[in-house]
Amino acid sequence: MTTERALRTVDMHINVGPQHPATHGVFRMVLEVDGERVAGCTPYIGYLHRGFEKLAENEEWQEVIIHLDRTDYISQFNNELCYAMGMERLLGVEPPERAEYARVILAELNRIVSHMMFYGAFGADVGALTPFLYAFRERERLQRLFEAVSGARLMHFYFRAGGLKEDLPEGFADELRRMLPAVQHGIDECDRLLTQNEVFLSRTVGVGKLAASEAIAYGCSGPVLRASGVREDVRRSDPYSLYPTLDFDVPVGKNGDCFDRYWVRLAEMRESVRIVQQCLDRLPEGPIRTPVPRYPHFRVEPGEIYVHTENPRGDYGLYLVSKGGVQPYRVKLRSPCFCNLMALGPMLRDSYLADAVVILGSLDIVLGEVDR
Amino acid sequence: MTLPADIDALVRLFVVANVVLLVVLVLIYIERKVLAHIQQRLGPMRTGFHGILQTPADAIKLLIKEDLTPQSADRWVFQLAPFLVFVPIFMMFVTIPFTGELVVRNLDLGIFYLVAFSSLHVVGLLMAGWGSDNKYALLGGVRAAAQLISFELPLAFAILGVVVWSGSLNLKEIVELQTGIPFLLLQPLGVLIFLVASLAELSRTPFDIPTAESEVIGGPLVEYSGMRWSIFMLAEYASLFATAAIAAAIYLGGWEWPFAPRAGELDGWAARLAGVTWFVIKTLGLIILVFWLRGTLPRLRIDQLMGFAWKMLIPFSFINLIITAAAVVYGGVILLAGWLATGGFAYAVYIRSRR
Amino acid sequence: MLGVLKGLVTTWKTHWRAPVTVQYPDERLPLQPRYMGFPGLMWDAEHDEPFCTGCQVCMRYCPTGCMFVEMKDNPKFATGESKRRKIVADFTINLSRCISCSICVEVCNFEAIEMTHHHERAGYYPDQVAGLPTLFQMSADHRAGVGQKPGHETRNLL
Amino acid sequence: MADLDEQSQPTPSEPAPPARPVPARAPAGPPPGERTPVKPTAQALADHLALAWPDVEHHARFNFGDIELTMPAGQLLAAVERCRNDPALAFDYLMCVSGVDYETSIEVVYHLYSYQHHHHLTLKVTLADCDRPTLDSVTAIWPAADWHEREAAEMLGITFLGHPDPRPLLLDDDVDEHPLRRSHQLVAVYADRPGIVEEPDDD
Repeated sequence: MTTERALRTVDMHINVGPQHPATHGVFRMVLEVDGERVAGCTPYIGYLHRGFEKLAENEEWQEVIIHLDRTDYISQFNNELCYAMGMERLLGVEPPERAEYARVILAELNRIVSHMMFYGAFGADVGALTPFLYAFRERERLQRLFEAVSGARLMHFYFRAGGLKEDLPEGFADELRRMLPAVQHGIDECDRLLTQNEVFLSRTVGVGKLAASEAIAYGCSGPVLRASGVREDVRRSDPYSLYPTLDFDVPVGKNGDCFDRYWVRLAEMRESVRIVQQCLDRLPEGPIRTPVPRYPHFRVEPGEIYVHTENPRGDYGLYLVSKGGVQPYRVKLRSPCFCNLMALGPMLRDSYLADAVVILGSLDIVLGEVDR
Repeated sequence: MTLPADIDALVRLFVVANVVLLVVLVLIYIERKVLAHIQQRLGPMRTGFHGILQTPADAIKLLIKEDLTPQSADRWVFQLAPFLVFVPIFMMFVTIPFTGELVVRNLDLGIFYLVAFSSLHVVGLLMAGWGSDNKYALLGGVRAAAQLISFELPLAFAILGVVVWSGSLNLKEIVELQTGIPFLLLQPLGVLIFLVASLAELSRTPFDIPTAESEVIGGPLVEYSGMRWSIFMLAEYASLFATAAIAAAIYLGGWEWPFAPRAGELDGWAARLAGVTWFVIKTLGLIILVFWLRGTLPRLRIDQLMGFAWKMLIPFSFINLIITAAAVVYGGVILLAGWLATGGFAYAVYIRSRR
Repeated sequence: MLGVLKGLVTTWKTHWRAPVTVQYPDERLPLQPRYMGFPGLMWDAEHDEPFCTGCQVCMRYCPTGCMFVEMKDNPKFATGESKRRKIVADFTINLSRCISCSICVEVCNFEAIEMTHHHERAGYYPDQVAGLPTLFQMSADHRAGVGQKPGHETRNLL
Repeated sequence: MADLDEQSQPTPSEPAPPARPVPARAPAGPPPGERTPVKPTAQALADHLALAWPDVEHHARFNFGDIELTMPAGQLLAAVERCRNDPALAFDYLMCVSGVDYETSIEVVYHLYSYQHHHHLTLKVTLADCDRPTLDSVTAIWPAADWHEREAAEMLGITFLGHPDPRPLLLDDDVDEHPLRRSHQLVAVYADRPGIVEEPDDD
């Protein structure tokens, strides 16, 4: 009896974040650990809450785009595309063909940029220094292109209802055509550095398994869901923009572990390059904006719409309610990271402390979008 | 001119101590530059020519920084820990030979002495982890204890292979046996195990688990600042230098191989200079290999690391020892089996990672 | 071991490539022509007065509320030198708050404000406010450096 | 921003903005959502619902090609259970739970999707009591509703009955307002004008 009491152990609570190098921003979780083993996890979010939905109710329809840039601040073009599509459907206008192509090109390039960010951060999570720098080297190429297109490296404010802010810069297509092999090469190099590395494999294979049924139950989407073996992509299942006419595959994992989530994203980058290549070959000349009323007169008819796109992080949905004014009545963002993060608890079951970091990294959260 | 033995030892110790400090500064600079270039960066560029004064500047900054002790820390344990890490590592330099003559004391039990001292600094790390009164530090300290003690065994057994083959624990004699063929070629499995185990002993990537940045944010060092932190860093790089020097001596032929001065060809200072140059080149090559690995590899997990030590390295180091012992008895050809065993080791690593 | 070796070869190869980073304040990567830094006010050289009439539309649309604008009667209108009845009296932008979103440029009816290439305005004070002279100077610098025409096509597209 | 507009109306002497052609509005008629053709999957779903749901009180309409059901709060649990478990519906993916404050009532909107049948459904519940809106939690059916409901609870003040973990999610624990209510006013951001600090700089 006495020995039992003397040997009784108490689980230790570790506060990870919001200022922890591995929490990808200001996410905080309290881990209950028994030695190195994680017994429980309580996530806390909201450190980056800016009230985007309230701000959107107080701003004009088109102005809201700048706030959308700042939700998922790594895949801005995709966010803008989602909102612009929502406005267009409510307005009943179609963007011109050139604008559609430009949007798809930029959104797919943004997917590469975003997955590169994942690659780098994930490398840092498993303890490698170099992937981060390689990823940023590759990102930089595309960021400079984005700067040439929209004038900003991150907060683009480039897609509008009915088209684009302005035409693509001169020589954009040629520049991108020149750049694509380099991008492809960069992806291959990142692949070579990490994918077959035994240390990396032993850290990721079989870690943080998420069964398909669980992933669906928690509303996971994007690469997290696909890694669990569900072939589901909004670009295919609820097609929008040009995606029905484009030829691309949806990579799917088998085990739903961290390695599969990594591999799916790596494969998606290659698919994005393919999509961009196809769009570049078909990029037409022509107008880039369907005329819509200018700012004091920009009104959207009463109605409501749920519009969603396949963002790098998953199913990015916007529920827009219009009451016919110059401002949206309600904007609700269904943020993919927010939903993916709900699955963190079940994924952390029976993992190690070091795995907790890797699993969180494999979800690829952006706190700007989780907290909004 | 010969000094009295005691004075001579003190002078040599003084020289070695300063050389170690200088080498640590240089090593930090080299590490930053090597990592930077691996990552297509420039690294330190501003202080002096190509940032060459960056490390001295950092050292001065660390020295004049406030030395903080957390209020709830176990004061004595916390403040003593850095010295308990540094002193054993520094003691190793007593018997590390730079050439046959440039050594503080060439001990007959040199290797025994080195192995003994290289396992002592774990006490300091454990004290740092406990004394900081920080959960991350505690985890890091416990990780350090587990890791360092486990990897002592394969490290010692790998070195035993050399000892058995050469029949001596004296570093100078071991080096002099390598004028023809370095032990690198005779003990391939031993070299591999030694490298892996000493990476783990040094807590370098991929085994930097006790101080893992993304998990336990620096582990035992998390609460240290200023002077005490810099002593930890000093100890880390000094032990890196010591380990590389030992490896260069026992596996790469130290100052002898491949251009051992034939009798009468070189003598006096020229021979010493050539010897030191060879030694430094080999040591530096090994150190750069460590930096290169750091720039390439991710980090293992603690349970995988322990499994690796107990299930892979120790059995294979036994195999190495058995092969070497057999070679001593039945003839050197048997050493070729070491190469086969190395292949088997590589294959086992491959299989393990895919489980 | 093969994967580790593959990684080592990759890092070895990149080691010999030229670094991609630059020494920032000494060396800068070129900005793209469309780059949006902080907004500056343009100067109407023809009438020797600003284009801005102080109508406050940018101030109303600014999502961070970093602008403050005041309007006054234009003395040159009385003498017939200018057609602008009103002119800007005061214009301040809190650059610590500005998010370089270009909404002010797009809502301006007089094409009086533009996004300059100035972006290095980090300072020690939480309220780093630029007044009229600074804003004119920023625009003039930008124009001298890049030579964008006042009628750059990005305006008035919101 | 509407009220701010009135406060800072430009003075009448401001030159009128140059007239620009305003494109013709879309022709008047049904709301935009009903002009979009109905998706085939949605039509099939509507047929099934008309047959199989006579006991659930609901109002159905098509919005942007997808079917949308409005029902009173009491019907929700029965409806969602059927949505989840009816093999012809099999809505396994709860995409989004949104709360909308319409000032006279509060609406909670569920966007559903089925991975099996690839069809969408929008469920709407209207809560008439704006002071104490109360609704059953659907977390037992879709774990995905967990955080969505916590968010709606703190942002709009809706009480979700049976929610396993009703702590605030994004806001501080001591915030007692509900920011996404229409009655919650944003503070005008430029109410106080900062003093001018002209920095001594090189340009």
